[in-house]
Amino acid sequence: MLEKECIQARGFRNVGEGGQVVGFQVAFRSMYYRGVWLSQLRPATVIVDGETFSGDQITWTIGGRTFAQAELAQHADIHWPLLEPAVLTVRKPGGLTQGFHDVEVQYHYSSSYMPPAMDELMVTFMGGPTKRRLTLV
Amino acid sequence: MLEKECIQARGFRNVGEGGQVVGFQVAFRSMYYRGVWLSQLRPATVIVDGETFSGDQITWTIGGRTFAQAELAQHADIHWPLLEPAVLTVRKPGGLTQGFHDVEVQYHYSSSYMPPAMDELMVTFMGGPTKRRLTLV
Amino acid sequence: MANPQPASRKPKRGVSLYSYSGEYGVTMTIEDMFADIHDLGADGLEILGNSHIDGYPEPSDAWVENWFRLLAQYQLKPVEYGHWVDSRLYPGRELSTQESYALLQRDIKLASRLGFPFLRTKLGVIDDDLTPVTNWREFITLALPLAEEHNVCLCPEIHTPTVLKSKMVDDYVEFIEKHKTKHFGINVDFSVFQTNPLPMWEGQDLSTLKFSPVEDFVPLLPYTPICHAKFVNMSEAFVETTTPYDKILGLLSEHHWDGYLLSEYEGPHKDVPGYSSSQLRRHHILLKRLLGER
Amino acid sequence: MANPQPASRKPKRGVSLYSYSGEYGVTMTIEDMFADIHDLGADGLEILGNSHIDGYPEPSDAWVENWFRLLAQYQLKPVEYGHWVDSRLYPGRELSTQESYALLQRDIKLASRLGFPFLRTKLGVIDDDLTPVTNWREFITLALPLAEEHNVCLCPEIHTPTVLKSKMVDDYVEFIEKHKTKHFGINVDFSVFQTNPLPMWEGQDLSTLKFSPVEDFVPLLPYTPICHAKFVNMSEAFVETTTPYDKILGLLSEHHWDGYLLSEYEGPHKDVPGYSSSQLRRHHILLKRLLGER
Ligand SMILES: [Mn+2]
Ligand SMILES: [Mn+2]
Repeated sequence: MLEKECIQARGFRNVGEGGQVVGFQVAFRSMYYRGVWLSQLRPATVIVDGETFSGDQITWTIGGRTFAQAELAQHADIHWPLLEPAVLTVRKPGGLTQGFHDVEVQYHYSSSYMPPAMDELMVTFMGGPTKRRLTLV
Repeated sequence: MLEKECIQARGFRNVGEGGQVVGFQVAFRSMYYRGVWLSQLRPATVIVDGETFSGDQITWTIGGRTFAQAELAQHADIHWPLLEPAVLTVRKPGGLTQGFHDVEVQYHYSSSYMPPAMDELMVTFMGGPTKRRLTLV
Repeated sequence: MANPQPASRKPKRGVSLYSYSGEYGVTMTIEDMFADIHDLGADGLEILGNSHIDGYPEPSDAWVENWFRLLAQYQLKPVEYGHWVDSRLYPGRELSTQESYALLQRDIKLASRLGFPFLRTKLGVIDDDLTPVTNWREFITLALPLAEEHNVCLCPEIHTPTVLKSKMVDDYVEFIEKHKTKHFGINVDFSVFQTNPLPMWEGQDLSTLKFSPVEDFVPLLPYTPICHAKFVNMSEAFVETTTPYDKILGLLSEHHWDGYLLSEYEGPHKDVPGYSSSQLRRHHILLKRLLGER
Repeated sequence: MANPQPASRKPKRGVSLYSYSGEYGVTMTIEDMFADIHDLGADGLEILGNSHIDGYPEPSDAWVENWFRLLAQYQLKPVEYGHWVDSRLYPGRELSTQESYALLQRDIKLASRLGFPFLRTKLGVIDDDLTPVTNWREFITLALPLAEEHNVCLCPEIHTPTVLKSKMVDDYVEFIEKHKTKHFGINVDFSVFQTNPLPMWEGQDLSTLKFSPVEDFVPLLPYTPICHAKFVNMSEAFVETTTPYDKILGLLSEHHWDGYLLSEYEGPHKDVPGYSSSQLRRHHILLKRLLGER
């Protein structure tokens, strides 16, 4: 099942490549009541302990496939299901230190039955804050 | 999924037979951390709005099979799984009225690694009160 | 017991899974929602394609098989399938008529495969007044033959802040009359009748909200095969405190309207386990009383 | 990253699903628990047969297939299988030796089918001091050939209020020595080392609780293939506040004990979503630090 919070504690960990820690992952669920297409998503920003990551520092993994943020707009045929957290992989050589971290995820998406001006608003009204204190083992 | 409470709101309804309402059903989950065999169970008591039902007024349904309370002791080969609420069907001609009801289920079971004297104690220490206010539609 | 048959033509009771959106995937599965609705004695179901179908838009055969197993087990009928023509699917431009038609085709076929007679067809809008996209007539017209083939009816939803006496509703009615079609209609969401909405969003200015008199519903009944029985606050006395349910159901019964009322809970505390379910139970006590069901 | 290999023989990290018992079936599925453990970099797993196997004691082939799929996906090894010889299975009498043996046969075969090398064999007791049933030697002796055939080890658990220097433990050791068997052992639950237990049950008299000095563990290590790393309160400084983990793990490492430490959370708030998981994360930070894992 999904954790109730937007940012999931499960899935928070450093990731490696060829024996080196190259970054970390954080998973979050959509707080919207319907699944969206990847092209509805706008690039996300991740803030950890005050350090901001964005743009090509971040990739999205949904349905076992990984996408650069700049690619999202093309994929109107790939659906982000409500029941599946999206995994953000964030490039940060060395990863995060063991212990507590304050993690924030900022994301938004278009919804065509709402006024067009709302497309670029942050999703804060859909389920409260997207900050959470997580523990890295 | 199970509702967190012992007494489940789902499954609370009147039941009929041949066009007559003959009683009601209430489902509850085991608050123990392991499934038990039916022969470990002791007969349950159900109290609704102060009215007490017990003995052969109550049957248990587990795994699609229905048992008289007096039969439970024989069924050491039938397991009550943690993930499945037991359904108690209580005989009460006419059933319960539409609206709110205060429902209490008292049940207990033996656990052989605990002192034998504990077998006959009510299960109150395993997960708090087994009372709940339910709504009958 | 659970599900007495009405003696004469009158509204039927159903539930939209949207009601459980605060718990879906967190504390409730699809099957939990089905079981919950079964307790109400309701027999009609609305799902949202994009929300409730694993593998949408291409569910596996196993998922579809389980879908029909669950419907049989909990004695529920598929009634309405919610879907979207997301006109701003791509950033920076609107979908063409052909692209919109393609989305409609996809959902009409899937809804039909799952047994739904009605689709709640949510259209994209172009302004703050929620005016639908200018090409809606074109892609709906393209889709009508497929809707006829699958015997489904596409129903945009009329929802507050829109009122029943409005250009949007007039346009839909004119379209239906022009095409003399039974495959396009409207879903009236009872939010349009809310006389006393809850202050759900902080800072919202409630003084500007408009609502429709219940009487305005009468001329629209022939175009309304389905309703969202929107509710936001059921009291312990089994009264909906924002919307004149007695008047609305009185009017529907009087006119022998016999479509489905799909309960749609949109009040607070949807994320509190059991809260929406408990509101739905109260709502169906209200509906049963107003419909004369025992 | 997640799971570095120890350079020399030292304890390994695992988790008992018992830790999640307040959430299992309510907010967590089996797969959620596997995913949660995977994040810890732990690779060993304990389940309770009666709790975590759908269709117990006869899971379907599909369930078993999914079991091995989940183990592979989350890189977990089956380590210990909890089961019970419920001596008071029938009201009013104790199981015979043959009946007890039949229960053991059932669980040994199932545990082996699921890949477990160890069984946590919980015996029935006959008094308030938790003295095991008088015929335990008889039915364990009957089961030893089957345990050998399946290459599993049956391990009763030593748990507070029992202490390591006790007749119960002496009897188990004597049995092992007499049979010169590798298929019977003990599971030492770290509750026996709790110097400062939490007042978890209201009214419990803590002044009478006994605990074992960590040194008492040394002579038992050869008979202890597996431990319950019991914990009840991990602080924000990653310290377990009731149990001398530094001493225990120091002793185990010093003696090159290389069995699995199965984290078993038994503290408060197990029913608060995420609480047990968060305690487990802190516990594995502690274990990694004490084991010198990066
Ligand atoms: Mn609606
Ligand atoms: Mn233990």
